[in-house]
Amino acid sequence: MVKMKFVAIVGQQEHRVTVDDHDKEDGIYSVELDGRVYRVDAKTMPSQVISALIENKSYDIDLDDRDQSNDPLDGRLAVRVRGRVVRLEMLEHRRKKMKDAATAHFVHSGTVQITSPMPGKILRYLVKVGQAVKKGEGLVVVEAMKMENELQAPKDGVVKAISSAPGTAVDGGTLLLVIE
Amino acid sequence: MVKMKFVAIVGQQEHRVTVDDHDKEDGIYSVELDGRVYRVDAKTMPSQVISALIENKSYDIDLDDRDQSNDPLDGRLAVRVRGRVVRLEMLEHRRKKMKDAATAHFVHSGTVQITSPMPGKILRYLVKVGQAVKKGEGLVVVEAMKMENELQAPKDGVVKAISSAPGTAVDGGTLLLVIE
Amino acid sequence: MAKTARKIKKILVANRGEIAVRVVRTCRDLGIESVAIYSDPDRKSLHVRFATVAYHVGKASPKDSYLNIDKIIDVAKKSGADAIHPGYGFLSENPDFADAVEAAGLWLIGPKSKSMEAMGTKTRARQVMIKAGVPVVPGTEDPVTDEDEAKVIARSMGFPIMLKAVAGGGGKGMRRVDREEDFASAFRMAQSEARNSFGNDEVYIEKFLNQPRHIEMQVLADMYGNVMAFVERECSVQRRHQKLIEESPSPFVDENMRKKMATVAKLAAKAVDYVGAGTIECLVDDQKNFYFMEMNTRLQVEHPITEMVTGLDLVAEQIAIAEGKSLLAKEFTEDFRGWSMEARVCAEDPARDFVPTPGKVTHLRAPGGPYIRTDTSIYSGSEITADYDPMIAKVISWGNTRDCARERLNRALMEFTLKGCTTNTMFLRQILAYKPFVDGAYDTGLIEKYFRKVPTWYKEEHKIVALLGAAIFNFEKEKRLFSQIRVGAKPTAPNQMSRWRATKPNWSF
Amino acid sequence: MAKTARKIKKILVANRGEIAVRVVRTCRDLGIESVAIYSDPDRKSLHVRFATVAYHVGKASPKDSYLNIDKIIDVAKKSGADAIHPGYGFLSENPDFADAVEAAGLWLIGPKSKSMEAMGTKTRARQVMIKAGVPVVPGTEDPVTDEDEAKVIARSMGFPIMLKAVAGGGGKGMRRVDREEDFASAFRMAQSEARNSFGNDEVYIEKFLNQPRHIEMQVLADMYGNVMAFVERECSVQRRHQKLIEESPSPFVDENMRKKMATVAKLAAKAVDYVGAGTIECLVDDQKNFYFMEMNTRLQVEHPITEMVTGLDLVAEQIAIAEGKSLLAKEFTEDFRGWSMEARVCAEDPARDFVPTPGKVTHLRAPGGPYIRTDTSIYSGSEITADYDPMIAKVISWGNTRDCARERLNRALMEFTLKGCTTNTMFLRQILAYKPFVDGAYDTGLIEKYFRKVPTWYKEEHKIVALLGAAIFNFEKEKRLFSQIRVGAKPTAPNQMSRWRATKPNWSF
Repeated sequence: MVKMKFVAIVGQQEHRVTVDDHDKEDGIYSVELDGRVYRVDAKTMPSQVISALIENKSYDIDLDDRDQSNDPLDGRLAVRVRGRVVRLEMLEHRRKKMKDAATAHFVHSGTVQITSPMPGKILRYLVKVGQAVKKGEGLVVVEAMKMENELQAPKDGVVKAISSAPGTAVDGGTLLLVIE
Repeated sequence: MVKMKFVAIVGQQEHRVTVDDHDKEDGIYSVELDGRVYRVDAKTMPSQVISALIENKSYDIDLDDRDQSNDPLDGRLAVRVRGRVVRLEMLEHRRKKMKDAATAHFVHSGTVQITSPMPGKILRYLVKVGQAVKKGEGLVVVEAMKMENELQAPKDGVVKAISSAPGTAVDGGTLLLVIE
Repeated sequence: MAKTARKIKKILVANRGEIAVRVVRTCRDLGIESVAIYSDPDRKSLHVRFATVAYHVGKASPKDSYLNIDKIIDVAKKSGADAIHPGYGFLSENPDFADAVEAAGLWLIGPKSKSMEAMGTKTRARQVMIKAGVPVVPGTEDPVTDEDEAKVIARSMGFPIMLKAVAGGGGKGMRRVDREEDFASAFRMAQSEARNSFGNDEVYIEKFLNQPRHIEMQVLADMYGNVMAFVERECSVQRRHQKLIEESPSPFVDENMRKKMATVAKLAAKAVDYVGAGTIECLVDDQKNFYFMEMNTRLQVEHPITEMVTGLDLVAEQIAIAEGKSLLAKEFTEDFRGWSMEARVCAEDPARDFVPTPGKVTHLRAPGGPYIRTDTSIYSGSEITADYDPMIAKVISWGNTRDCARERLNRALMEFTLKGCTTNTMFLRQILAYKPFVDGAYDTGLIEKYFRKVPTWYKEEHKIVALLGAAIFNFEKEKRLFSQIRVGAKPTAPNQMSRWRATKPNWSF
Repeated sequence: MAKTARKIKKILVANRGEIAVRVVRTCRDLGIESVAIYSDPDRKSLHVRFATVAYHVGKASPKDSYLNIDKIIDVAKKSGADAIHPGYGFLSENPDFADAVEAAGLWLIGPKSKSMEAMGTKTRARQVMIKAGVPVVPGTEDPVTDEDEAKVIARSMGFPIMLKAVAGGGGKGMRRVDREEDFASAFRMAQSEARNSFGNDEVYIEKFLNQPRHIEMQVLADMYGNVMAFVERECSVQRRHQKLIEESPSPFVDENMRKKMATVAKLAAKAVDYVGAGTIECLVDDQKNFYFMEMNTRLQVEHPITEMVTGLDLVAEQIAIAEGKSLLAKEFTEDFRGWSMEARVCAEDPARDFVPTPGKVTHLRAPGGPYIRTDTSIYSGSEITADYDPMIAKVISWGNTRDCARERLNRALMEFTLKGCTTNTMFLRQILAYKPFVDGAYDTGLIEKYFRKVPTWYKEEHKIVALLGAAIFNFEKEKRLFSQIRVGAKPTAPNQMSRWRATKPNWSF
């Protein structure tokens, strides 16, 4: 029998979770969440789906870790339950401590990186390097699936860099420009 | 560019096949079958399916090698094309030579092994060790998916061995008895 | 339907497979909660995943799980279900179960136990029907137990005859015997199958009709004695008494015959005070005479074709009847639209004498498009176990005309793609394209007739394409092996095209 | 339909995605051979795999492939096709293409180029309709090109107004402007989208009606001047002028209004000598006044809901008309049955401002059961590319009543399971359960109204279950990592639950 502690963050809230597996039966877990213990019968399905019976209630839990970087301290998951997507971070408690320690020394600069939210094509930039922009101002237009999507400035600032020429195909997450 | 020669057997017929892959385009092949050359655009799909365009005709070719043993000289394939299953053996020509050489020294004994054609349960044996049986005589009843299936003697002979007791669960291919 | 006081809020579905999924779907559509039960191998089944709650009831063997009355009643109470839907098979026609459900203060979505009893054994049902004036197939009124005595009766009746399990249903424990010399072994097999399937080895003998068709009438009956009959279903495409393809209406039945059959079907249902959905199965000879064969006191596998031509949801109708609603005075023997066909997709290999082919489904692509419906409980990644029936999916089509429904079904079966085990889809398509079927001029001997000349499983074109595909497949495999040897014999990665699998060592002695 | 001399034997489908699959299916049902065309990223698409033959036509960009008239005509000739079905979008409303098809001696399954031209630009169509006595939405008769001049017109008309691409269709190049200060940017965006989508940046201005509904009439017209109108489709559930959920009939239309709309629809079709399947889109105000908006001279995306309530196959009807058959004198404005709804499943994430989510489909389970139809071109293993429209599937339901169709669609969308990219299925279900929609009391402002209060994307129950699932998921991941460290840091096998993927290095500067 193995027992592990996790710290989870959903939105602003932190939750403590302890997982125990059953010593005899495969796929049976005892999970303590915020002080309450749940017996969970969880079976792995294809494509990172868990079929769970929680106090006999039947749920398909669909786990998506595509947003994770290859950093073991990145515990981001998008979890779909009955159609609803819950975005959360789930880390083993020692990893969480390591991460908190690392973050404490990191001073946020005023730099914001604008990345493409989806694969597509850069249609045109609406700003130039050195230009001052206001929050909400259009920065760049990315086309994906025949729709034009205008990305807007998340804050006031100055355009520090532009990454690529219009017409370039980009992946989701590709840096498009930097505002400081 | 790679070029390979194969020998194929379908039923009683032998066929010569030569495969060339295209040096520039992925998934484009030039296949010579019994003297005729076909240009085949073959793309791999999930679960061992090939989507092929042969002279622009569109086929899904579904390849099943489950019957193969782990012997590299076993080239048995069940190939499904537009719903039809063609059972064949396809071996690289040097492997085929090796196999033929090996088989030439092998003298067929009069022993026939009766194996279960599917996973199921042995319901009962209809014969005993030492008993003489006639071709077509019932030997053993295997139950699978609620149906009773009687396996019959493929030839006249004597029951040499019985593998297991009634009630035993068996896999497809499990030896049930031997007739000599 | 008229309003009623009682309302069902939570239904336990005492079944598995596609019919359990089917019932759960209607529960969802109606806003009713569903309770699934499952045996060991069924934990990952779709009915468990689709239901609101799910409870384990025992091992693979039905008597430990899906036939375990005490356990099921216990789960129903524990889960707070107020009604039980039995599906088909398992406990659906078991009067003891019906009594147990009632005794537990729950509602069974089905008829009363006394109706089940009256129809439960074939010999008893025949007696009741004869009394009610319903024509029955000539045969013994009572079970026959002694082999020699039975043979004498069969001889006097004249071969071919049918041996049928008294407690039978669904084609099990049923054997056709054409010649006296086959009688003894057939008698024993029928008894054995009957014992294994129903716990009762009694069989009786019926005359085998000439070119018989199997045509059946769906009925619905409410608690107030109203019975409604539907346009018939033709189920003559059978192999070993298992239905393979069904259609509604029948190409053989005219309006006059339909009216007569509906009258008799209602008579039969009323004779046993029937409540709920039931089916009167008839044998029909080439002169359009029909004979009562049996009444199935539950939903049929092939009920969707009746739904397709009437626009109803028969499970919803069953629930409404159980809630005490009264039937509309509508005649679905006239008010139906178009034509519907169903094909039963089974995990079996027609080219190898229909050997069952359980396995893991590695890929499934269900058919789609206009007027195609698929009812199944399998999915990519699910397991088809040897523990239960080989039927894994029903593909249903609808069309304005019979030809249209037939072509659509054929197309849908072509689209039906399953990897991991062989299915009978191509065989079903061959039957759909077989001339007697295309012409609608067939009887229960159709499959046998089809096999009288050995079917060609493939044509030259298929062989050439198979050879080209296999050559490319092995070409890529050899290329991979070659590159592995050069870099140091790394094992082939799983899930690539190549699968040099280690098989179990052969048993030796 | 009457017999005719010409018979189509082979159809080239000049399209991709679900509509290409849809057309190929009907070809199969009718025994007609099909020719697929494909661009680079579409080689593995289902329409290529389903068609009889398939030809490569160019790169991903539509102008190199699906809009490449010369290439497509060339393939049609080479393949021996005798007719071309254009689907919707791409070349389906391009009169040059219609002329090119005719010049090549082939038949286009669609109207003549002059009908397309008359309806092709919105301003021209409005002029033709006004002349024919069809009511149109108040607005400019001609395109407006100068931004300042346009603003003056808009101001005099009074905000809100609509900017529409003259060459537009399918909601592209269309912007609603509520306030004068938003006019300039909206005008430029509309022009830009119009230029990119249609190669023509002309826009015109229409008055925005109060609480408008989008209701449209399907028509079929044969070569002999017979026009048939169908029961209407309600398409008011739109986001950014893209339809999301459609239903037939409309909960807003009564028999009297339906009759009037049918009369006007036939008038409109006759005014342009229409042949084939077409749709007259109308805006309807809260007083049940309706105004012609545009005519789509091809099959609509939402045509299946009309099929479901009439039992027809509209693609088969299109082919029959192209073969020269004459229409039956039947009125499908009266002879329809039940209710049908369609939901458009898109690869986009509603919780992140509907950002497109292309990706590889690792698992697909299509919904099933009674009265559910799925039209899609994706499958487990297929690729959803960023090159084309985000609509990846249409889920269609039917029921005897509106509520029944709605509940079934809701259930089917719950069953629709796709892994590999986020879809909008939950959002569609929320709309289906949103009171104004449930009541049928909605207009094109429905989605906006829904978003006025920020939707709750999940409840406490979902959060708890997500936490439990995520904890177990990571628990197993940690166990695997731990055991790997102990046995010597073997890489995790692919296709297990864990996926520590190496991402691309970030771009730096």
